[in-house]
Amino acid sequence: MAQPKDFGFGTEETMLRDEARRFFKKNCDDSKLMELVGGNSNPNREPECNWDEKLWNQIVDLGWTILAVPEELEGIGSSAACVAGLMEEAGRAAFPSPLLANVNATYVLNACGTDGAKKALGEIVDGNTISLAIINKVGSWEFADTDVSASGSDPTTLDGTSYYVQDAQKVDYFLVKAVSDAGVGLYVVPVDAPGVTIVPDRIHDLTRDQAHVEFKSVAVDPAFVAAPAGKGDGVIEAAMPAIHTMTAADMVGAGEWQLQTTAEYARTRVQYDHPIGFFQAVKHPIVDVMIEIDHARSLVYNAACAIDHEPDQAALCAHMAQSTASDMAEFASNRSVQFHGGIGFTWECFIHLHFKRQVHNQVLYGDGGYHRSKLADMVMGPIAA
Amino acid sequence: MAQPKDFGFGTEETMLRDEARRFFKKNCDDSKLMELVGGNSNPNREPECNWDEKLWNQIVDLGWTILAVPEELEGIGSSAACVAGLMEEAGRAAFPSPLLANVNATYVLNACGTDGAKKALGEIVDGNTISLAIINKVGSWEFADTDVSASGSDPTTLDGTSYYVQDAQKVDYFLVKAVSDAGVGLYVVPVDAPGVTIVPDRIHDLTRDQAHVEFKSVAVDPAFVAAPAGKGDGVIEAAMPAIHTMTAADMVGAGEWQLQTTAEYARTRVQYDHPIGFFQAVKHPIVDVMIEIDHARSLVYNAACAIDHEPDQAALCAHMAQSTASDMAEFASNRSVQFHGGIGFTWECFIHLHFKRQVHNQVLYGDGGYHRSKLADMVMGPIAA
Amino acid sequence: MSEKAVADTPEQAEYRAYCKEWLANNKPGSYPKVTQSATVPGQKSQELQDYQAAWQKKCYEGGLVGCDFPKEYGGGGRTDCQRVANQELALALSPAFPNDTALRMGAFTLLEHGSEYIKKRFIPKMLSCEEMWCQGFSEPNAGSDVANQETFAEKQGDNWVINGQKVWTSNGEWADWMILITRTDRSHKHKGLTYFVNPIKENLGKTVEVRPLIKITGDAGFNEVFFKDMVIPDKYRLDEVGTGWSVAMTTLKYERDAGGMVSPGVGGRAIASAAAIPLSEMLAKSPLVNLAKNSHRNGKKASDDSAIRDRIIKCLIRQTAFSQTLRRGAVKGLVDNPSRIPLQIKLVASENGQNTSALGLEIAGAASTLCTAEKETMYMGSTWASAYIASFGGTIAEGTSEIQRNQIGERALGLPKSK
Amino acid sequence: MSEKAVADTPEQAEYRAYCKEWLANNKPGSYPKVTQSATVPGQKSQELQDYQAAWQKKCYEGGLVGCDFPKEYGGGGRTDCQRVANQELALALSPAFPNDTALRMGAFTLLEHGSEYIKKRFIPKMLSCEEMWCQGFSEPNAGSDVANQETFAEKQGDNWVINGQKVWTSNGEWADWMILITRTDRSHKHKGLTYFVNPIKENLGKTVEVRPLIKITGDAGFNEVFFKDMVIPDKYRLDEVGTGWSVAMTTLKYERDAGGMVSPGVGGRAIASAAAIPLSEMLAKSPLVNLAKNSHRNGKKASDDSAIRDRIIKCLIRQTAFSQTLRRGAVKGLVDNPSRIPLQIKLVASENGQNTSALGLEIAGAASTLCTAEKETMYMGSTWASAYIASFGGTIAEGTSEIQRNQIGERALGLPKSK
Repeated sequence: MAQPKDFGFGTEETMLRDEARRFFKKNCDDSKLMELVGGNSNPNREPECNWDEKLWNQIVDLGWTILAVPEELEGIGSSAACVAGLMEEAGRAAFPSPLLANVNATYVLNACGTDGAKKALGEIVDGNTISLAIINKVGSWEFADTDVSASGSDPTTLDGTSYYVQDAQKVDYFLVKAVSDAGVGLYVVPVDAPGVTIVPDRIHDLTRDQAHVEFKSVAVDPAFVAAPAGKGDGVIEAAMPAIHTMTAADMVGAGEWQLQTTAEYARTRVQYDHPIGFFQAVKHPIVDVMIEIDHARSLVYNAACAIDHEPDQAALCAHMAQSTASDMAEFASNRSVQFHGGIGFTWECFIHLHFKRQVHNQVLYGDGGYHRSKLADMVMGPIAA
Repeated sequence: MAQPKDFGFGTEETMLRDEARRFFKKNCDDSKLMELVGGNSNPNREPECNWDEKLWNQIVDLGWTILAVPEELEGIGSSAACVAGLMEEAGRAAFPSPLLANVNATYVLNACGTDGAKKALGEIVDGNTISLAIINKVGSWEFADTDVSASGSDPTTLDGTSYYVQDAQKVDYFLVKAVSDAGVGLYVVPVDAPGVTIVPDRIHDLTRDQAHVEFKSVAVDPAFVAAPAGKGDGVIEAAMPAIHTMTAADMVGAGEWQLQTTAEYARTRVQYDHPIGFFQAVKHPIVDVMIEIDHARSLVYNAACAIDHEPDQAALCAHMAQSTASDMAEFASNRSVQFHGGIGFTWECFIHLHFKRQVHNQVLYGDGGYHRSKLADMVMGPIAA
Repeated sequence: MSEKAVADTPEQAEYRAYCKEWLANNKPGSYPKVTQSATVPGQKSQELQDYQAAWQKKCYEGGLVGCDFPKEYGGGGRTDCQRVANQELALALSPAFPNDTALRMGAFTLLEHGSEYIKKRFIPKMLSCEEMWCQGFSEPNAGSDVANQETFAEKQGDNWVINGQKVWTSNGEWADWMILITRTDRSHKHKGLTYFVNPIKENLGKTVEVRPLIKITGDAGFNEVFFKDMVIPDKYRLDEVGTGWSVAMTTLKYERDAGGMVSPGVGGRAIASAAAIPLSEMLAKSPLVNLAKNSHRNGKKASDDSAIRDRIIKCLIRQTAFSQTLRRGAVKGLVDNPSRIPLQIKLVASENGQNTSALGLEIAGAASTLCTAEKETMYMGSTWASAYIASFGGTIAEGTSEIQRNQIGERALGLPKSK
Repeated sequence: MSEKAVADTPEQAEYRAYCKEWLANNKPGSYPKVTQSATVPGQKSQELQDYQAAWQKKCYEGGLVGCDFPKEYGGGGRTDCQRVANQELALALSPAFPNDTALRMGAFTLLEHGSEYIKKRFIPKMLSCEEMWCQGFSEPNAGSDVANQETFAEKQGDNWVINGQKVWTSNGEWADWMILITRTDRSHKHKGLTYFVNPIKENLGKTVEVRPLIKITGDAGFNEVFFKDMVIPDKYRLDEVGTGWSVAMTTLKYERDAGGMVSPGVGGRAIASAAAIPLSEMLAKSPLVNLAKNSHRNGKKASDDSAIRDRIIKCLIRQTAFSQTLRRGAVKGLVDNPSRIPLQIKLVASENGQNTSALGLEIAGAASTLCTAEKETMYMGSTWASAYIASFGGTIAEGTSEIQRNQIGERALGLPKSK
């Protein structure tokens, strides 16, 4: 096997993951999280951006934002398996931060191999963060799909809108996908560059912020062209396995939190003179949730390991991971609310925070069925016309 | 509403259905059935044709084989709702007979409107039975699909093989789909006509027989052309709603038997000091089976009523009925075996008779997914190229 | 082979004609412009409440509400005519009646278990909507397990002193009265319960507090109700002390069976429109189909993806099957066990709703992260994700899906009790 | 970041080299031509049984079977080396060992609970396959509920007299001995059980009768075993009278955890082939994909129908997930709870098998009515429908899926017992 049996998840990966778990538990447990993001229940509230910037600075100091940056660029150069471990813990804590957004952008920049991309990675090493602005209005990041156009050169000018930009109000840069006659390019733009307007979205997930970002004659710093026109779509495709895998890791962590929280409730909530976990209508679906999480988790590490050691299998493995994680997220969320009963249907019961984060994750970068259709093309060949 | 609220299932339909239920219960209960068809468990046994011909003659005398034949041809001219009621009871009893095969052929003949078809319906009125020979080797009955070719005229000669012919060893005639340059025609052929060879299939279902039928230069009686070349495919299409509905009715009846038998076992089989129906892992899936049966049953009568009263909705309604019935059959069978445990996995426990009949029904004339893809075309339009 | 099986009795036929005429001559006023409370999200406005209450009163005075109740308790003294009125109200697209708790189960419970005083005093104003009602059954530790009541009523002379808390109380913010189950004896679970009618509004801010409870969606939709040394007279008791459980069973029976006086807002539109449109057209116009035609996935329209088509059709079949099962439930020859279909209505309807919105959420794709949507991709006025989040109200309230399956298994199939 | 987590100890490394060499130098003879009994369908032939038994004996003599057992009981006295032998046997595509009951749980049970006499007398011949074993646990009224034993053993002097019936006894037709649980006291369910080793072959036709039981597929695959006044000496007892339940728990633990000596026929091929072929190729060659490419539906190939593709991929993902979960189970840093993965193996494997064959049955379409199929559309040598029918063996035997879920919930998640 080209892959190490242990997914490359050895002692150091375990240590970092355990440290992250302790950190989130100590600094952002369930009640702290509720305090941080759950204050305003009004469904018509304006978009919010609730996070703990002090805590974030600690995370930056711990080096967790530069794990995926190569060593030669003064990053840590961790394996994808190691990064997945951290993302799992962030998902478990439903932690509000640009951690996932930034690591996804890092993988795209790593795939660029240009000086512009290296400069952007240098910004990450300096403690800044970047989020991808690569999705169009109908939700696609593939092919030449984008609603931002690029024109001219030195400087290239961007016009249009990027949608579904994650944690847009928390980051320092956007990595923008824009198309011109010469093809798709990727451009690094400071969030406060002239002509950039961040329009926050009203979203369900209370643990993130999302925006569409408008570009009006935004001049790109020539030193910040991460992928020249014609190269951008290939770069994104190359980085997608990592993006799918890390998004799936977030879901796996959140799913495990949902499982353990629901199991704890089932062990303690008494109805009909039994803890409700006595009843198989509760017990067995919880077991089924556990199995789905285990499936998804195994596939996440398999995909991470493929990224690290067997790159020609990485896309296949990553589609498997996110497909399973997305369906698992739906199932785990559904049962967590249902088994918390009337209490679970109230705002004050904190399970809706993970639930809504999972809904967000489920549909980002493709749901279960999307990934299965990609896999079908890979495994069975395209559909005959 | 074009349809009567009660599906046209009034007093007389109820009476016939109740009579059929009593008849099957009295004459072919579970142990009688096991005796009749379960004698040889050898999985390598030669194809068998086990049925009670004396009992069949009683059924012919009761007029149940001519329910769907129009009154003007000396049939009974019952509504499709009435016929569905009878098919449900035959399915409940898993009754070995050409009842379903013959009624399906009757609906095709009714749709022909030719003298040849009327002559064949006359044979049914005289106590004979007909089975459809319209399916090709890959399982299709649609369009011009058939592996039998027709040539010449007066007489037309048939060559080739028909597959998946139901109860071929029990009937007197085949209604054969054959194609020539002039298109698809339907021809009535006596089972013992020169050049006809019935090759019985080894099948799982112990309550039926099935064969592929070979035709070698079989000369068709010119008076027995049920649909001339060019008309046969349209006639089959017109009759398919009835065929789907009656096949679904058989599954609904068998499913209800599986439900009641499994519920009875769950009420009486004691493990861990409780009847196993106490445990929600058994109770709740049984409830889910019941709901699926109720769905399928309602859709069967809705389809039958559409055939009788709202023909432009009949195809839609029939696809819904068989799609639901087919999936229900899988589910009801699956749970019936599982909940009978080790006992249910033995040959001597008679639940496998209905189980295997359901497997047969599930894949005849389209499984759940097939019908849904037809429905999608109807409801959402064809897929854009 | 006709509609005989569901044909009207002469009384019903005459009454149906009367209802049709009355509804042709009497219309609700124009729908209020402000329907949402300005201060509590998700709570309806006073304007809408007043509008609905006025319409219920008018219909009551016209003889369309409570027509099967005895005349001495404010009813119309008819036999099996309420469903005729309900059908005609639905066909006329009547607005909803607000006094839901009273109409669905409260009035029936009082009729079966109330003293002469109670029946005369309360039923007429339930029907006319002069007094609004809510239900005080659920408690923090009595959700599925209704008998596990902790709210305590202590006898003091001719009065009862009530302490405790109710929760998930719909209409608590509007109610004058509450049907209330309390514990009066801690030594018997089921035999230690007693049932009252309880004047909550007149004691608000004194011995009763009603607090809106925020749902998972952020909307207010029900309440917590607290009693502190609340004193009510013994004449507000139903049946005997210690028989509260059997009274509660009556309430739950009517709640489950959707009683005899469903608010016309519920399901009415579906009945009315199903009559007019062929099934194929109705399905083609369904929100899921619409969504798929306006959503993209994997480089094409979602409606051109066979796997999505398969799942949409599965959903539409289930919805159709459900309505056909309701239709079959009224056909004697096609119902072996009379409780089998009524028992499954709530379970199937709520799970269909949840599965439908879960599918829509997935088809809508990245847009499901958003709280807002464009009109052509909406579902009943909100996003699919919002509908999905809200759908757990259906699978939890009034007996969770798990409890429903227990009851169906026990009552329709005779399986042993799981508790 | 390497294979460290699963690296061999020095002893294992040396032993692995030995196994490799031994297996290179020692081959089973040529596979018998006649593998099926001529008289009992589904039962293996004497030729195959002899072939397998000879191979197990050879491997035992070569030191590859029972290497972790103490030398005084016929073992090799090694530490944690059996899994090394198992891996190498699998990689060498070794034929199955026939003495499954003895290797998976019998020998371990005797080691933990047997007297010195029992351990010395029986374990060596278990390992060498000189004596075949079967398991006498299941009875008509003790399926899932193993403690509900009715077979009764009555003490008479130094002997026990046994009466009763066992059922679903695999290998009953080959076995010399049976591990047997009996009731010795009717007044205590769990404390009234006693455990024996039982010489069934020498008493066949006298006090013991073994009857083949026909499976739902028509194959014989297990047996009924009847005892009539069978007399066995007290020295065949394990542990004390009345402690049979705890002995049985040991047996069940090893049965569930697939023990230490899995027959190399089980799963071996999968391990061996997974090593050689990239995942994408392995999936592309899977039987479901093959079936779809050779099946027709609705005017096209099944493999060109997106809804079918979606379902096939779902199945293949689950199969991959399962094998990746087994892989993860050996990685310390990725396992929070050591029992969580082992407990789910049987459940997931058997349900995956069932769901896969159910899907294949549907894709095969009308051909699924048939007991025979052409080669390119077969599944593991039979039709998909046959595989589906047979799959219930997996979801029922050795603890139904329902029992598995109970145990997982209780042991991996600490949920309360359901019984």
